[in-house]
Amino acid sequence: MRRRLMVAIVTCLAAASVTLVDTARAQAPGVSDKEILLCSYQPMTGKESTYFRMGKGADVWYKHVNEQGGVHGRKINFKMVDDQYNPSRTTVVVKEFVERDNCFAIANPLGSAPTAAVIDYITENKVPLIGAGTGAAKNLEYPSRYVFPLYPSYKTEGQDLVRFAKEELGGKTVSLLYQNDPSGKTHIEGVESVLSKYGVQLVAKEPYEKNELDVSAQVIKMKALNPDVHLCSCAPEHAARFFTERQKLGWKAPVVVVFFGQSPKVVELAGKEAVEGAYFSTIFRRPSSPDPQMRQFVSLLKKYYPNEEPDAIHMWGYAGAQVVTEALGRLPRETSKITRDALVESLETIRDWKGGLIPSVTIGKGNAPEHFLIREMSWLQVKNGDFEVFTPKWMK
Amino acid sequence: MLAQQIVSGLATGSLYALTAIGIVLIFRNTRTINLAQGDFSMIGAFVALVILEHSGGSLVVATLVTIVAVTALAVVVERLIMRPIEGSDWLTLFTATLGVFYILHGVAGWIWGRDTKSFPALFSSAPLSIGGTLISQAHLFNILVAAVVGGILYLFFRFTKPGIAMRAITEDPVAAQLMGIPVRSIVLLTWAVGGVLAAISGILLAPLVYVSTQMMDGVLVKGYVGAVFGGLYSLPGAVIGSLIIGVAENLAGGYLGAQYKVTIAFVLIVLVLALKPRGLFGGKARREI
Amino acid sequence: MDLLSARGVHVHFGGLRALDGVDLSVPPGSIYGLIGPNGAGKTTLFNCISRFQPYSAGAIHYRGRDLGALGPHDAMGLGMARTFQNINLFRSRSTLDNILIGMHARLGNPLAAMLSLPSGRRREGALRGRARQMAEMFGLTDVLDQQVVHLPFGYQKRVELARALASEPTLLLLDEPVAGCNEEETRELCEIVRAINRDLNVTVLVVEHDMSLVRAICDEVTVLDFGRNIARGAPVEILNHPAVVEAYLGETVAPHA
Amino acid sequence: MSERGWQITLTFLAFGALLALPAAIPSFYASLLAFMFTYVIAAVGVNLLTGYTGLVTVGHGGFFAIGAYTTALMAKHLGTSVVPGLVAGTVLAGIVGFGLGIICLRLGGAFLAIATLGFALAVGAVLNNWSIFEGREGIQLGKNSVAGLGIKDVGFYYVGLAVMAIVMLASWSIIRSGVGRAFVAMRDSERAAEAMGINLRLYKTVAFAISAAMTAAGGVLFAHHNRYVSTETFGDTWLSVDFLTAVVVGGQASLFGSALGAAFVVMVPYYLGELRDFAYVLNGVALIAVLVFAPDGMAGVLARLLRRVLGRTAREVAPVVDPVSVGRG
Amino acid sequence: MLSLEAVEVGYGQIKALKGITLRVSDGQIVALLGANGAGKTTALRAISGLLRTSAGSISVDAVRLDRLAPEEIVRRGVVQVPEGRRVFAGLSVLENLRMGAYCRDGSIADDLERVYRYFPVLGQRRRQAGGSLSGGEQQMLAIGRALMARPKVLLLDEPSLGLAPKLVAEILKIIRTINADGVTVLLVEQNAYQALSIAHYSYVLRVGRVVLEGTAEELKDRNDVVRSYLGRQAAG
Repeated sequence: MRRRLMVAIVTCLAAASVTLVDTARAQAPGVSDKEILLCSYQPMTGKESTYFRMGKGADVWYKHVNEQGGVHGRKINFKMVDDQYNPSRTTVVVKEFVERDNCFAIANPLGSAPTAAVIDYITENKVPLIGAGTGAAKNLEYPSRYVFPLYPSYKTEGQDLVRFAKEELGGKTVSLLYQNDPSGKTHIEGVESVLSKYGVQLVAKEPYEKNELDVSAQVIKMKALNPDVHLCSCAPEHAARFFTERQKLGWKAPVVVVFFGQSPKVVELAGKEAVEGAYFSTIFRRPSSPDPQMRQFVSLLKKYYPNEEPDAIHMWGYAGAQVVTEALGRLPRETSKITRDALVESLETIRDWKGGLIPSVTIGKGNAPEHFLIREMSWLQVKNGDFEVFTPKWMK
Repeated sequence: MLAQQIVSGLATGSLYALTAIGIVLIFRNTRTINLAQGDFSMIGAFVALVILEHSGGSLVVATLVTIVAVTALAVVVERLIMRPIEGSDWLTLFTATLGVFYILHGVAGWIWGRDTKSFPALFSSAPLSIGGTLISQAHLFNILVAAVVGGILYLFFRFTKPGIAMRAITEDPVAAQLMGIPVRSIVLLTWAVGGVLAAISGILLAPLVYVSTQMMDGVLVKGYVGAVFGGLYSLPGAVIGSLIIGVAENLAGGYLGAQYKVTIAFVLIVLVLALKPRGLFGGKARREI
Repeated sequence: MDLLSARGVHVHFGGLRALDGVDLSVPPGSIYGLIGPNGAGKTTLFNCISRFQPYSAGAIHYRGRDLGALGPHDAMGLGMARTFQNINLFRSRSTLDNILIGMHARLGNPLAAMLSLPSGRRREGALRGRARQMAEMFGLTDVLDQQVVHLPFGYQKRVELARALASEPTLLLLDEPVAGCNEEETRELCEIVRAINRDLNVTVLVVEHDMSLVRAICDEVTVLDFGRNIARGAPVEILNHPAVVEAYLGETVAPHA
Repeated sequence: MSERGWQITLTFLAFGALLALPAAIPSFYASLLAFMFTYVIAAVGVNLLTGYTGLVTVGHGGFFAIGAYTTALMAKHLGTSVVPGLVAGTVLAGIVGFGLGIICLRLGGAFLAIATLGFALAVGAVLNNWSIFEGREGIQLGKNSVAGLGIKDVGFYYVGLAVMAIVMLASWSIIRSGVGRAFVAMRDSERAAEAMGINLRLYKTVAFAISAAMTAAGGVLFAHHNRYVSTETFGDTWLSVDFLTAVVVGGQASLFGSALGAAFVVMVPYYLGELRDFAYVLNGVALIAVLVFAPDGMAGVLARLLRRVLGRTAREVAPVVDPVSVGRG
Repeated sequence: MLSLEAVEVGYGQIKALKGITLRVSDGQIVALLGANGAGKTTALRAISGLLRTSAGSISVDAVRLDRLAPEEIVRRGVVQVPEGRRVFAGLSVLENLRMGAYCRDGSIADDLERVYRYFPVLGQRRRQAGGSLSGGEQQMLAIGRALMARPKVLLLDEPSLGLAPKLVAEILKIIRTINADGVTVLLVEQNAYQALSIAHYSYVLRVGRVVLEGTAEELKDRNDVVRSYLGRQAAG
């Protein structure tokens, strides 16, 4: 009796393990006639959960595509899993994506450290990693053809910030408040690389931690050094704290904020007056732009996530997703011909594509540095609490 | 700059103080390190925000409703979760409040989402100048409230019957029971007072640190360090400890470098405890906890 | 020479003089009593001897060795063992473990013990054998594996004594051993202490309030009051000593004393 | 068979099952289990200090980090892999643990908890700000190998299993020796322990050092499992809190409990993960439920079950507070 | 009158009281004697409501006390002075006394006067912290604190524990005075002879049962019996 039971149990286990392991099919993982599985790790909970907006933005576009009938009749199954912005969770989540769920590609995930944690593994397994929300140099300069970075390196942006401070605002001395993480450190790298080129002096660089309650100590110190221009490599909440403190101390130097701090949240949290006149770099148009792509984004977001206020971070996901579906549309229709490498090649065929939120997408051949989805940056200025387009002299 | 750094540090420290008081209060009478104290404030901030949005902006109404709601929450936590395990070792009690922490975090994220929300400022953003140093009105008000609450609690513990009873329970709960002090009711009252403090703290902090599920994460840890600085049993100690941390942070941030700012509190607490194992105001050894 | 001697020991707690130049000399082989009113400094002196309390002036010598610089954990290695006023056992452990912990000073190389090296295991076996003997001597064999916290009071007292004697001390320090005991329990304990003194050749220093015990077993007694010596002598003399009666016993000595 | 005999038999059975398991499950799950082993190892270390010696630590994430970064730096600069990392990481953490033990000598209860918390956060701050540790940007580790042979998920599973077995065996050996008795004696009564000749300074610092070294072994494996270390993981208190939770939920002063508790803190969030915020609620409810219904931890419940199955009366009851003797204390 | 009828109390599976019946008549001092582990302290804890009874009833003047919360029992005039004094060390003497009167409303000035009359030393030290008093003074404070509740029945758990003989005599004398002023006393004592010297009636417990009772005279006459019951270890 007992033996029979044991046999039964062992058989069940074996059967279960076979079904679990052996889901290999004829075609590429994650692709069937009906569906394509794309996976994404997102900080849905935890300390960085406001960045989950990126996942929501991507989700909006895929939902819209599915409603229109999908890509070649295949619905996009966009699977988002919470990694809490904790790299050790990301490793588990991504392993699951690749080995258990057989995801076709990792699309529109978020986070510098989470991506750094899994980028080796993803590329070793030859899985495309498309449009990750990270500006850390390690990820953007990754020597693999499977990596498609979303937006320009923070290093490039850092260089642009200095140029803007010098050529637009005539600053000779600048101060920098930065987030003590890869984003901030990459910005510093960029800023410092061009100081001599533009003849600008960096008089103070002060870090802040993400869980820091206020930045008064840093602001007091920087104000005392009286720089001509202040640069802020800050996330929206911390940018808002900076503006509040700056207003309190009556510090008048012009401020330039990086694009990941560009959000209506800054104005909402710090108040109109505090932010008035500040410059922000951006990789998209402002949400209130009359551009039809932007209007479509705003209305789709309202449709699928009615509680969300449109924001640049939504656009990271949304715009990246648009590029992904464009590349999927360029793949052969036969399921048997769809492979991960084919997707890479398909992405590399995109030239001067204007069908999405990004004004123009051109993806080169080669490794990550050739693969940026977004290359251009533009500028905004806050006027009456709203973001207005600002065109620097050198762009005119 | 020195004076400004100190004043700003005091302002930040005062944000920690109410949380530190709440922690000390509950710890003294129940041996519970309440990890959920910050989340009580967080829930309070959200409740206040909801009321403000629906009641046409009356701050007084919002404050009162929030105090009632958070106090009720604290009472529910005591009755449903802490009372069944009363008398357990402090580590078990501590872990239970961790469970409360998870639950409240989850519930808040579930109901209100994970976005940071703004909270209407109670005061104009124009700062006050005191002898050349600037302090925002909101911070000044926060310091005043912390001082008033501290004063009220001091009088409460010194002169009222329930207040002295709370101290008696801190000393010896069994003897207190034998004297006819309704220990359970007083413990419940302690949690309720903790809830009131958390609600006030939540409303005061909301315009400054904005409203989100993790708004109190930074405050909470510093609140503990402040409480332990002061010896974990002493209310004035908790306030002074919190202020010391605020100032030390700003001085470290201003003179050593901002990367030392968040660290200094932890280095200080390790050093202080190594030299004074019961904190700065801990006095003589008490019953082992 | 005295086994234990204290000369001019001072201890101050803030402004309070707990010990104000106390002398004590315990001859080897004796059962020595230390009595006095509450707050006279008996327990403080006791703690100075067992090294739980530092002293500011004076000297305490044990077998001619100055104890001043030693810590409480050194006492047992020198051959002093103590019990506590309110039973202080390792409550979550068994009787056997309590006695084994009492033999800690004989553990040998801790590394060998931790890693279960052969030498460590041999020694552990020997200790366990010895602990069982100790338990048998105190009638604890039946409760060897029971958690001590569940044992009745009388058993707990005996476990504490067995634990103290497990290290084979030459001096046993007893802090109010019969507090909370009734007549019969007191008498039983007197028997045990006498047997320990006689059969195991252990010198005993006992702090006690119960005059029946003091009279029954002590060879000699020192009386303290306000941190000073006020009398010394055989129990019978002491119990009639006017200063002692005045300071400590009062007119109405308990009927059986 | 005696109760102890049963325990030993069951332990062997459990390890036997773990040895055979990778043959029956996809390598992904082997990897997940190996991840869990790193937590088990850390929890065993924490339990030695908190469960047995009674010194509550909310700072062992710091030692975990020391292990992880030691091996990560060695891997990056010297090209080493798991085994040299284990040796160096445990030794270094042991030394730091000894030092922390000295600083924390006079502390107990909540004060010790906060001091150790401060230690963990200070370690996190150093990792975040000292450039060789590369802060939140993190350090990537190469493919894992043992004795020059590359190992993948299943291979790493066995490495984790072996280290876990060694750490548990070492812990078991310490606990049942005179040294382990001294640890427990300090927990039950410091004064009486001192009177028994136990050198509190020495034994507390040694307990800290051993416990730190064990936890660091978990950290070394953790780094190699993730093949990545970053302050994003090690910079805050959650690792420390997870380890402590594992010990409380699993059962203080129980090796088996450490394993169960670590499984709880790894697997519950893992399986609830897709519920997002609701996962937090359920996790909290589960945690409280264990504390309310199993005051002596999951291991205590299982031990009672085992006894019931064996039909024996409770011989070693959990340390219940006996009101009468409390009155005397 | 305080009475216990067939009261049983258990810790887990162990029964500490196996059905004890005893009566304390108004105005009397009743002693509860027995070896360690006989159940004396358990009985007091049950009366004060710290422990739940599993069978039997406890009542004072025909009002049931079992199932009442400890504070309700104090309110009904049954107050305990716990073993080991347990004064609130960090509270002043006056605050300690105020806590004794916690259950009562109204002025406590008269009661303070009364306590200071019994124990003048407490009056002198009313501002001092309870923990700074000597052992004997703490025992006085513990008794004084209980008196603040205006007890009808005072339960005393080993008031002589750890006190010098002179102080023991003094405390016993005060207990007798308090009793003479109209407070009924239930006294638990290790030291049978001292207890018998002031008690009107006594009960002897052994392993959770009443094995002997009688007036002090009756018990003293049966000295040998008492001794055998009080003496034998209650081995479990």
